[in-house]
Amino acid sequence: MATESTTDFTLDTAAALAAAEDEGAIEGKSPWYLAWRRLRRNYVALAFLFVFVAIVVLCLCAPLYAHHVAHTGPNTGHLGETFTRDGQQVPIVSKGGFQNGQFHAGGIPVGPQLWHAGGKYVLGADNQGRDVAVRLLYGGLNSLAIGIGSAVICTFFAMVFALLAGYYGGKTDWIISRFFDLIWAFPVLLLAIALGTALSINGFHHFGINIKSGSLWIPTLVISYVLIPYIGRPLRGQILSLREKEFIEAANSQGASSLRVMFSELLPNIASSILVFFTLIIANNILTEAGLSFLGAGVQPPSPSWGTMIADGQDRIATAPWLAIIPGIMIVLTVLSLNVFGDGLRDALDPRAKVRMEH
Amino acid sequence: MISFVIRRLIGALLVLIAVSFITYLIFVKIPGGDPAFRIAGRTATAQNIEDIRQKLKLDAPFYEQYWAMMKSLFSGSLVSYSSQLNVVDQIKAGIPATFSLCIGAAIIWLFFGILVGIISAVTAGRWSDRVITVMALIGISLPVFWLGLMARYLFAQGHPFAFMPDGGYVPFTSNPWGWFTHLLMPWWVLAILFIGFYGRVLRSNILDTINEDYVRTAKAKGLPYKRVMVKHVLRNSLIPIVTLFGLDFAAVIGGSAILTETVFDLKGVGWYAAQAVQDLDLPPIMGVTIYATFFIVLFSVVVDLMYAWLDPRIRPT
Amino acid sequence: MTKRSRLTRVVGVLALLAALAFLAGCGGGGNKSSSGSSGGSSNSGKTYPVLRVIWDAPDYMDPQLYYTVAAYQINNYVWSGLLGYKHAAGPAGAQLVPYLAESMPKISADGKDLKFTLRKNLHYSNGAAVKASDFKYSIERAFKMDSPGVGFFSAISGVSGANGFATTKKGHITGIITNDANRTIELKLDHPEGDILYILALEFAHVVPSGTPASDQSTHPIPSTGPYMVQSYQPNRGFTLVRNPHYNNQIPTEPSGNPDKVVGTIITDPVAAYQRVVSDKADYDFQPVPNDRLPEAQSKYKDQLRIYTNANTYYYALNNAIPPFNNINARKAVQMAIDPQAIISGVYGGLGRPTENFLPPGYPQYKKIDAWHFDLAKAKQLVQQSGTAGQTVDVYGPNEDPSKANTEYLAGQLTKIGYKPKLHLLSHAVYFQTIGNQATKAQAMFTDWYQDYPHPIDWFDTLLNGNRIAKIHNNNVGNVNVPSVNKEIEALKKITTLTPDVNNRWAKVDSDLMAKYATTVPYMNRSSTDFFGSKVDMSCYTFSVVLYWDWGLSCMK
Amino acid sequence: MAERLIEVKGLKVQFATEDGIVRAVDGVDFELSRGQVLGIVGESGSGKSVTAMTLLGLTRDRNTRFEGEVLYKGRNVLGMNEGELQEVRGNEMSMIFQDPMTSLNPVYSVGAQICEAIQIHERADKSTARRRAVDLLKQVGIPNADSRVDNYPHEFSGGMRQRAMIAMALACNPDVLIADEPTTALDVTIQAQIIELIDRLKDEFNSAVILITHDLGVVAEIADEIIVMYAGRVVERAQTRDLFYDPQMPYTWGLLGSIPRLDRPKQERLHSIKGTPPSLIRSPTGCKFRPRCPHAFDKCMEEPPLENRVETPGHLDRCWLSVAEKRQLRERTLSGEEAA
Repeated sequence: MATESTTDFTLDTAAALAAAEDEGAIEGKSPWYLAWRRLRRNYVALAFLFVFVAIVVLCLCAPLYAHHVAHTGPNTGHLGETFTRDGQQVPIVSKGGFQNGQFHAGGIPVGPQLWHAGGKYVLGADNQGRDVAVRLLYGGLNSLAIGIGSAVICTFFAMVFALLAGYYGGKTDWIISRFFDLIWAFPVLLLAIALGTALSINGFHHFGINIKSGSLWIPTLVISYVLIPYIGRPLRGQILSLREKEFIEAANSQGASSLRVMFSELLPNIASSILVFFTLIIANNILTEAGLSFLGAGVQPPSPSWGTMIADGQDRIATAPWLAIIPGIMIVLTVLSLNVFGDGLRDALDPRAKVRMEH
Repeated sequence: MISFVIRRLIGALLVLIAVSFITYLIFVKIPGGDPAFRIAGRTATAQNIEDIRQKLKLDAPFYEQYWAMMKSLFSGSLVSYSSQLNVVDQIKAGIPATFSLCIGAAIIWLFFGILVGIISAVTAGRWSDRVITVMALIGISLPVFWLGLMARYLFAQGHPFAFMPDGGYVPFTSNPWGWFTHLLMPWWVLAILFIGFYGRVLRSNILDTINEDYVRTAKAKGLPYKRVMVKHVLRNSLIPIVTLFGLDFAAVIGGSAILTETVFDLKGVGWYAAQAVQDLDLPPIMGVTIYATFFIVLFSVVVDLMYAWLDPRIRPT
Repeated sequence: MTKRSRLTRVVGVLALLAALAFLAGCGGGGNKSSSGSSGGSSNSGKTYPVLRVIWDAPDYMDPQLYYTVAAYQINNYVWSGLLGYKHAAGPAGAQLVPYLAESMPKISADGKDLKFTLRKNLHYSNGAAVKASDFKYSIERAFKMDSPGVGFFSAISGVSGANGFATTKKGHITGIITNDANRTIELKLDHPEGDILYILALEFAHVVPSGTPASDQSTHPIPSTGPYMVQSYQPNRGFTLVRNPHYNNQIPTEPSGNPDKVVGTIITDPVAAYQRVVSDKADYDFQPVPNDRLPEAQSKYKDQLRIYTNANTYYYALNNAIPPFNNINARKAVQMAIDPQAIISGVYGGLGRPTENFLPPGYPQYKKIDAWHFDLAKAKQLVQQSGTAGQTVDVYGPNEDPSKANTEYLAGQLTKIGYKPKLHLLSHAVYFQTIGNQATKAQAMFTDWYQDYPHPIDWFDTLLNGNRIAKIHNNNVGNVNVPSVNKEIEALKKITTLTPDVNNRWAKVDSDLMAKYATTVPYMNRSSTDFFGSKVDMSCYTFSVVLYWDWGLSCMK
Repeated sequence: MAERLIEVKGLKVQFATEDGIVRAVDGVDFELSRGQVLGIVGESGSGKSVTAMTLLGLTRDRNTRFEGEVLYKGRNVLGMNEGELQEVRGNEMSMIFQDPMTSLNPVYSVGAQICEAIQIHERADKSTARRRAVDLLKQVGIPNADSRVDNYPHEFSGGMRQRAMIAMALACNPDVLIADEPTTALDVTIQAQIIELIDRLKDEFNSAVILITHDLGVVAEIADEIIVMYAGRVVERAQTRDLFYDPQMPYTWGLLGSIPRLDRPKQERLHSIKGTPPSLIRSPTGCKFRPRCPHAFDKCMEEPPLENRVETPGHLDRCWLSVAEKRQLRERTLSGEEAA
């Protein structure tokens, strides 16, 4: 009977190795390579990644489109003007008012012209005679900038807080956890709207930071601030469990500095989670931005964003439904593509993933 | 157990105080928003404004003002700056609409979320799963206010397909059928995101749980498939859903339904909050924030207790 | 979302203050009218069970506090003052008649003493008798509540000064002497106040029972004296008015009203409000028909739609005190850069009439100005000439549509003529405080003005008199300050009789300020809508300049 | 001859995965009679657990294909429908799993989980089932079984959990008890107790046992016959005595070499079998063990059949080396000369 010293069973090591991957062909390949291999086969995820990239590229082309195709800026109104369609002069926004004492309702902007007006008003005009296509692209630029920007900031701070809390534990962990709890306890949307509205009046001018009232930084920072615990909490949990693992102790016992342990030992191990969170939180933030802008607490006029465009369009939904429909479709498409891709990414990085967004 | 609850409740109280204080700080320095001037109106005399300033202790240090505001809030005498309506009364008046909306939507999203999650998990990989996955992903990608706008436009506003009443809230007590029909669209609009979300979470929970050793044990015991699925897989997969549900429900009750209420003109607490923020009206903002935070911390305690009840491993002894 | 401007009466009430001195002579026009004439017009007495209205949220349902149209229009049949307005269509509706008072007051020769006698057998809706001392109590209640209306009462003896009631709020106002037995009320003034009769018709002077708590009673309806009483009020939700059981036609000058009951549902979303009326769930839409639905309303429901233009002017204020708009060419350029027709069509769906006058049409002093026309090229050229091209301009406006879109239009046009506008859109809660503060240094502003009282002083003295520029709470937001015109306004203020010559001088003030000195950019008199359900008999439609749509005179098919 | 309970003939189990077909079990034959203990030994991935689970139909899936036969009392388990399988599972054949930590449902009490099988298979009412559960817990040596029956798995120690698992497995008096690595997760002293317990209960319940392990030491005491599996194949099969005293496969030597033994010189470090188990998708040609075998020669490019090569009948192996060569090389290997 084997009753002594069985800790060194070397077959176990072999078994562990075998259990890691059943496949001889991919022995020794890095997990990133494996993930990439899995992702490469997920055509749906790749297709949606392509959709997202296409949207980003399109929006980046906004200035080119505005200059060379539509010949108008995103905030340039054309009330009272006309344009040429098939040789005819068409008012951009229909005329209304009193003629000979008779009242005529007006103010209906022209609908999508596609290419009938030589690149003008491809997607129609809004109630101020602005080119919807141009605003859509610039609005997309703003929405994406806020979505991605706040995702970067949010993920970065969540990561730093999680690393500090998870690595140092004790008091540091306690303080950071209570900070997370506090933001968590706030009614998030209410907090975001309150902050967005308060800051949009005069901007933020404290602690040597100066942000002007119309700045995109306001919604970006507001969104990233309120969402920090949503990523920070799960990351902290992961780090806490990692800390118990031997290789961290090994690194510690070899006298590695805290920074080294954090960044070269802990960080790579949560990198895949961070990547997935990052993708999904962009989607989430684009939705949040749209909601804030819809309530007037996000992007400030005249700058467009998809949310403000929907808000502006809702007053014209019966006579000019495209004003609200088109930016909505853009949001859905963008968010959907990020969600599908993020999903695929998660499946690829960790087939039995525990990484999950708590929204 | 009791000490656990007491500890959590004390923690919750501290959080409430902190949240209210931070909210106060955010709004106390709003430029141009002198409440005395707003109450007095544009015809006010200097005397008038001075009286109001004293009544509201507007010249006192901000912590005293904060304390005065909290005192009047909890004694139920806090009034709004822009209308002098009692804040607590107004929140109370919004509760029927908000609760009707949130409870109805919660029932829908819980039922359909679980249904969708189960169907797609047990048919994982088949077409039904794929269709559900696609629908769920679209569901979580829809901006709720846009969905509401489209629903209203298509189904309620004199549009050819219109068959629903357009916005507004009808109290259950005055007309139960009207209450139901007016809420049907908002319920679904609010629920759709959650259905997609819960369906996906439950699906992956079930798929994770199906691979658990104890499910294999249950099968090896010779239990029928249904019993294995219900008693072992579903029972365990639903535990995280309960947590999620508690927190989400608290959030929507606590004002996350702002967008839905605004779009459908439901005058609930969320709508009141949105108005207050637009009016930069501090007392109702404070009131609603505390109301919302109360539900959030309350439900987080409830969720902890539920969790302990559902999962014996974390039951405090 | 469109809202009927809340400023409508708020600013108008302020204008009254300004008009005090002037109105000494002409305000008492009510004296001449027969006090016995019943408000009953032809459609009086066509009673019906219930009127269902969609309404905007009233600010208060307490007479000493409310001042928005939403509250005023519904409550003028509830509480009453000693005097009130005649219920008649058109300008005749501006005439004062005795309500709770038996007749118009006896005014002493020096104008400092007014004597009223209450009608006999007046009762509140709870059955209690109306006492003369209740009037005194009501005025004092306004002071105790810090009501926004107390400024109007400053001329009454014992109100002003260090020991005045406004400061101490103790004891009683010495200038109001009442005798319950004889039903007499005597009002003593520190100085003659030509406007005092109009002030006594204001809601702030409406009579409530003695002992009514000196705090907002909106949700605990105060017993009324008019034909109706508030049965219930749920803020932001709705209200119900029913007939006052103790009315007994006690105010013969006021119609007793046709509906037996008024059920008001408060819907702030104009689309939802419109939809309710379209689907016949309500009989009247207080909210303006949204631009989006106007074409439909006009084609499908033409008979149910009424469009009116009341006395208002929408104008852009340009800060005359600081660059670039201290330069007249720069201001002229803005005038030419604005296309009123474009704003009216695009922003207001056609609901408006272009103007270049500051005074709205219909005033005897109105003389149409035709000094400029929309010409961007010329405007641009003027900006170049003025040497202000390329300067930054801080543009201010409210953050809600349509004012928001309107302000965006202004900013857009400023860009087109060579400025660099920076847009500041603010919550209505802080908008006027902000632009009324010199420290803001707003350079171009959205603003509008609704008349509450038909006199040019209401317009030129309050809004454009350079002598009245203030550091904060400034109503002359454009800091318009033309010394010669200031002098003329001050002179005209003292003239009490409006002769054609005086009217011409006012018209010249208008054209000087608008055309010669181009101080301001008026562009529109805005129109609004009354929209009715299909069951409403439109032949009874009565629109008065003071009361707007007179719902008490409405009737059903 | 005792009653023949199980007969496995030419069993093959294949899983279709995204990377290709995994041949987890690739031709396995054995028999089991009442009262007998069969040991199946091999590294992880050798197919021993898949074989065991297939006996209970637990490997059934859309992506799984089976060949061969698994006869239980003459009935083919592979051909049974779900209902028939459920009758067999737990009732006639039951299984003890490797990790008692995760194999018990954390949200039900231990008693409830034991009762479940009894209630299903014997249609017993709740109180009867509970009494049985308490008795079973006593039989497997849980102290205070009366009160512990209501405890949750996390309130049990590792050894007690495994005892509870055993109680659960024995709840319906099964004919065959399959123990899949029942001791791996436990510490050494507990391991011995559990093995003894299984041995004792086998006699009490008059059943047969299949004991699956990667550790030859575990089966040495109680198994009657041992099958050594490698890459889904049986590579050696013998009576326990024969396997220990005359092992034929170099792979078996490796397994034996990793057991510390008192009758051999003490080594600094137990030696291991170099390399990793082969891919089950693209398995090596010829002898599957060839890439890791220190004694491989050119003939090994062809796979040897499972044959009786030694004097003892019924001792089968898959190795081309002659018996004499093997015995010589084996001595050197096990004495440590060729180690490392």
